[in-house]
Amino acid sequence: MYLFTGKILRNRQLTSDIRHLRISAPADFCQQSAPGQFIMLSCNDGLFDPLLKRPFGILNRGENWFEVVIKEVGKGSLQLGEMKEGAIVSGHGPLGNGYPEINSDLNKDDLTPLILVAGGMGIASIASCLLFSLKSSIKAGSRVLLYGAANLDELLLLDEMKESAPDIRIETITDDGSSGRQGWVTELLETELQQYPEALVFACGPEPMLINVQQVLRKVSARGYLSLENRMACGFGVCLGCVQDVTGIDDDGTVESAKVCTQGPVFPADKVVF
Amino acid sequence: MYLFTGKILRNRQLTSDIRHLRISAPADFCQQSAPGQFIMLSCNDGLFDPLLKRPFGILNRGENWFEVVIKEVGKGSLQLGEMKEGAIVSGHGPLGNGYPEINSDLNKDDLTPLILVAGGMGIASIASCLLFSLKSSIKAGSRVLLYGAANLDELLLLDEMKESAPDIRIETITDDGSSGRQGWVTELLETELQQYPEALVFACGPEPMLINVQQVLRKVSARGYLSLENRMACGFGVCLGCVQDVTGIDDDGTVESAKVCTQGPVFPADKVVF
Amino acid sequence: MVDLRVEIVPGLVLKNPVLSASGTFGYGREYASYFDVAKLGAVITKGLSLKPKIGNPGVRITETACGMLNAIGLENIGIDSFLANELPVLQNLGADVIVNIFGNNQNDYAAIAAKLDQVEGIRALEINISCPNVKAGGIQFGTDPESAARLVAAVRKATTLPLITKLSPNVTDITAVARAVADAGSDALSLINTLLGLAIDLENKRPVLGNVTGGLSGPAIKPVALRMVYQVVQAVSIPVIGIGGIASAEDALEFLMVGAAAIEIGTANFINPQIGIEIVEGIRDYLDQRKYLKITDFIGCLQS
Amino acid sequence: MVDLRVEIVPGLVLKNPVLSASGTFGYGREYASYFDVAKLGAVITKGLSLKPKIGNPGVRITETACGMLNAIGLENIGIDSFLANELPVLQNLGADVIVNIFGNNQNDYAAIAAKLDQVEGIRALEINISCPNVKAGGIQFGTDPESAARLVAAVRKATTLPLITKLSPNVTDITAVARAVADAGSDALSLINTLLGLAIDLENKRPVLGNVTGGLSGPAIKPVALRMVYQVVQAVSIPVIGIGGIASAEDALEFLMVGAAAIEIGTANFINPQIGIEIVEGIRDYLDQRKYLKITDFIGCLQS
Ligand SMILES: Cc1cc2nc3c(=O)[nH]c(=O)nc-3n(C[C@H](O)[C@H](O)[C@H](O)COP(=O)(O)OP(=O)(O)OC[C@H]3O[C@@H](n4cnc5c(N)ncnc54)[C@H](O)[C@@H]3O)c2cc1C
Ligand SMILES: Cc1cc2nc3c(=O)[nH]c(=O)nc-3n(C[C@H](O)[C@H](O)[C@H](O)COP(=O)(O)OP(=O)(O)OC[C@H]3O[C@@H](n4cnc5c(N)ncnc54)[C@H](O)[C@@H]3O)c2cc1C
Ligand SMILES: Cc1cc2nc3c(=O)[nH]c(=O)nc-3n(C[C@H](O)[C@H](O)[C@H](O)COP(=O)(O)O)c2cc1C
Ligand SMILES: Cc1cc2nc3c(=O)[nH]c(=O)nc-3n(C[C@H](O)[C@H](O)[C@H](O)COP(=O)(O)O)c2cc1C
Ligand code: FES
Ligand code: FES
Repeated sequence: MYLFTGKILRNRQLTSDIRHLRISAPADFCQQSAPGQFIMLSCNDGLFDPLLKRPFGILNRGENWFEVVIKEVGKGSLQLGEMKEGAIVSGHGPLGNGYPEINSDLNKDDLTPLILVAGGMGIASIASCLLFSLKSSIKAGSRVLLYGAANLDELLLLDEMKESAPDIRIETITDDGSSGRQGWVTELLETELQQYPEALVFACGPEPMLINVQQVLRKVSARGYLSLENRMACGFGVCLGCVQDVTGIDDDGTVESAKVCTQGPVFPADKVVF
Repeated sequence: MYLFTGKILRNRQLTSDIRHLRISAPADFCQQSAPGQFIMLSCNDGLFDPLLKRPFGILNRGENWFEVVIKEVGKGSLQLGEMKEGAIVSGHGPLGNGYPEINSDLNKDDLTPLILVAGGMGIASIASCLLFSLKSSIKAGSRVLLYGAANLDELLLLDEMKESAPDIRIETITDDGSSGRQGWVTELLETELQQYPEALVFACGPEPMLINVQQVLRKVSARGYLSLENRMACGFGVCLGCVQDVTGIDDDGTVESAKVCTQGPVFPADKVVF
Repeated sequence: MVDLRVEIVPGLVLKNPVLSASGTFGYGREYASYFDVAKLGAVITKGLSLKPKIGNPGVRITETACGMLNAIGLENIGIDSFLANELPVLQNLGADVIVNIFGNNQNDYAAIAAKLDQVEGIRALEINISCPNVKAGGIQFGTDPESAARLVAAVRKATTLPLITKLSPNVTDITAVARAVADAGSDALSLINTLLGLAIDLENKRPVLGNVTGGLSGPAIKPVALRMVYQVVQAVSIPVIGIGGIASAEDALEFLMVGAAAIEIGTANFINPQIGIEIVEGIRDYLDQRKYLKITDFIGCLQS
Repeated sequence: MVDLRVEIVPGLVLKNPVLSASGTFGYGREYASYFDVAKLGAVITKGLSLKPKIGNPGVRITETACGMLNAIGLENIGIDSFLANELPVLQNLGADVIVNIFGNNQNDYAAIAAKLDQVEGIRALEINISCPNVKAGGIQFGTDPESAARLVAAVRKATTLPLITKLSPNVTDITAVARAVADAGSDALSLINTLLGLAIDLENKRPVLGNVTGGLSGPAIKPVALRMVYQVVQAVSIPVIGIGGIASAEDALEFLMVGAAAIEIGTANFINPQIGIEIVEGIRDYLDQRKYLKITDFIGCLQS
């Protein structure tokens, strides 16, 4: 974990309220960041409104920079999203446990099929798998991104993901039918799991979607991981603000509470008790 | 009085902690601003730290802009001083009563000699007389600026003032002797008043200096005005936070409290009770 | 368009629930350059006493994190000057006027209430029993249910005007004081006044404020204010007016949702002199968009 | 270089006056990745109870203006697990450990105090009689001087460890509680715990927090905390530890100037995990620059 200040290197507007930022960072931080991990960010050093840092998924990283996508929903994300190039941010990360590492050796035949499921801003977490780990390990057909959003405009980062992982199959679905079918992304998941029942599923999105994903996985006894976004004060396990009921972390099946920030944000799908 | 948002048109660094800002403003605001008046400024709309607007003297104004000099002493002035071109500020003004209008008809022979006295950041208020009202009404000799500061570097806006009022005589004095004599600006005032006992004096600077100016004026029974800088919450007369003891506002000589924001910041020197 | 009228006391119907908090709105006239103050539910005056009061010496205000401390010390022009010079101005402006009063002792309170009893153009009295900045002026009444009740009963006898008692947050159990003054005949309650606080001037090794301590107001105190309004609304059956850190229509709506019959805007007036009217309009827009016909359908709509 | 040592209780000398506030420092180990926690005056643990406690359901934290509300509900691993799994880690790290305790009733408090009495490596107990988020856990003790005194007397009997009693700010007169627990045998006091507050989720028409109300902490409460420390320092002769909104060395110095013997850092730890050590160093630099030889010469140096 690193505490550092970085500079805004790029601030690209994706939609009216979504920004794609590239921020400078120490090489060690970049190296250690893994898909599904997150960073706590603030940009008002010395002032107390907003007070707490805000958690954002680490979307991508290079040698001396990382990227985030920020949807402006309140004062913290607004302030971060409106930063100009050259502005300074404080960062704390990489935090949490990301997605499990998967077999990415293309030469092996038993490459597990992988289904990535993103709903809305959940893409920030899911895209990290494509942008900085699976890059070259996609086998046509066996790996797919199912991506649901409100409408065509809200489907983010499609070009970046295709460029980074050209062989990924992407299926979109929207609330209003403006891209792909009209419907929920979990409908796509059901179809996909019929074809690849042995697939591993990574999902991130709003809680109702995750609940749905969990049900779909249970129905067909598929394996998967959910990335949660509980409210966080600290992000590193000391405030107990972000806890989520889970079963059997100690493998005895009883319900206990886990810290999403340090034991998650990615949890085995069957352990999360919504 | 206007409530408006303006854009930073220019931000020039005068010293390590003093900035000279030009900010866009409605024409009416600019027209109505007079030397010695002030404006309340903030630049963090929607956030509450800093909470209150901060008062700054209106240094200069054009058709659609005004200028301030800001010394960065705390979080509010720091935030304002660090604003980049294009950033947005909220303004409220012009507020208060500036310096009295003086005879500026050069053709008249009885032009009252005027002595301007500035200590430190008091120049922000005093310079406004030279930058936007006396411009062309300086008769050589009869009008002088006495300007004291910590050192040479802290003597601000000299070029601007000379350009705007070429005939003004400027005498400087510094704490360390790096420009002009070493000493207090009130020493210069005493000398000057010996020569022009009938002069009118405008003074702005830290309270100890103003107390001194008041004493000097009393000693020779000279007329003058002091511009005060009490802490302000509202700036327009509703919080009673900025009051100053004064005598005889109602001309009966009893001590009462005046609101510096609306009854000042410029007061007849003999009325202020320190 | 949604009907914003609220009835604070039988007979005291305000055109909307947005009032100015005492001590943050002068005597009203300063705001007339910024908006039509007649459009507020009511203007509540700076706290007034029988005689003029000069307030505290030294530094009176200082900013804190998302708040400010004040120790004005209830400086005011006195009730006579108010009636002669300020009330007519407010009436000319068309404002609905509520007069905030305080005294050194029970008799003072009763005397000023009696004096205002038959005055044309005063809609109600707000009794300040909670100013933390002066020994007189309330705090000693405001923190003890029995003294508070005695005071309110005395004022009650002295006037037929609707009485709003303004409560102090510096207490263990605000519902106890609330119940006591309700029982003593207060028609409504307003809360909270400021929290007692201190700021230190590190370099000069002394308190920033001339009065040492001061009253904390502004957004910083909103969570405490909301909690107390929530508690008091459940504890009494008279209307409660919410105060504390309100700086937007959303803030105001939160207090109304919790059950406040109206709200007062304090510190936010200093930052934006037009905030009063902006909040009236913001509330209207919010409720219109959600198809409310009357604001009273919204008040108290918190689910639990 | 200035001597930063402070004696909290005869025999309890801390290397400096900067402590971590309970509930904001976990059990200490998480911070070891950020700085050497042995460099703090002491690490105060999350509040511990006899049995593990699962805390409150639903949303537990929410940000407010310059502050935050929490309703964690005293979730903790229980004293046995602490002694078995956490205390050894803290000791390995070289930290001076103060254990914060609470119970459902007086017997619980006494039992946990007795249990810790002879444990190696515990420097003192901090008794939480002021958590606003659970019925048990103190608030009912913390707001009434007599119950508070009875509780402290019971704990006093159960242990020979130095006792620090942590006071609630949600009271009319904090000096009354302070005096009562001092008389009952508390060796020192710490204050303030959180102010009780409420946040509303406007769109969903319900309180944000699962527990409805929560405890307000952070810079927003600093003025209230400073005021209470100022009052209590004058009211009792035992040492007072200042807590509330401390986020910089200057903040810490203000509390020390007012007379606090030490300070605790809470919410600020969340924003900057290294703030503890930065404040230790900031205090040292400040006092060195001003040529203080010992910090005890600075403590209480406020002029009035
Ligand atoms: C592990 C994790 C990863 C995330 N990744 C991203 C991302 O890549 N891109 C992105 O746009 N958003 C992401 N979010 C959500 C993002 O943190 C919130 O949108 C943001 O904190 C809102 O802050 P605000 O000040 O704008 O809103 P406010 O409503 O003003 O925030 C108030 C408080 O609530 C918290 N909060 C509010 N909404 C959320 C939320 N949906 N989730 C968690 N906390 C919330 C804030 O952190 C803050 O403490 C992530 C959240 C988590 C927990
Ligand atoms: C009428 C008037 C005109 C002024 N003109 C200028 C100017 O042209 N240029 C300039 O640099 N400064 C000027 N000042 C001083 C300027 O307002 C303060 O330096 C500034 O408010 C400090 O704010 P801060 O947030 O940086 O400091 P902080 O110390 O964080 O401020 C905390 C609070 O104290 C008040 N405060 C702090 N220092 C002062 C001070 N010296 N005077 C008044 N209030 C203070 C702030 O306004 C704020 O409310 C003027 C003050 C007044 C009253
Ligand atoms: C500068 C100032 C002066 C005040 N004067 C009075 C007063 O005279 N009488 C009174 O009842 N309350 C007074 N108050 C308290 C406010 O009316 C209000 O209760 C308090 O500020 C909390 O609201 P806010 O957070 O919106 O400011 C004053 C507050 C401030 C900031
Ligand atoms: C998330 C959180 C959890 C807390 N848990 C405890 C606790 O278990 N025991 C306790 O005595 N105080 C607890 N507190 C109170 C703090 O120790 C401290 O008194 C309070 O937060 C004020 O200090 P601050 O403003 O620096 O945060 C907690 C505070 C927070 C924010
Ligand atoms: S966010 Fe603090 S413990 Fe997870
Ligand atoms: S600053 Fe408010 S009355 Fe002058």
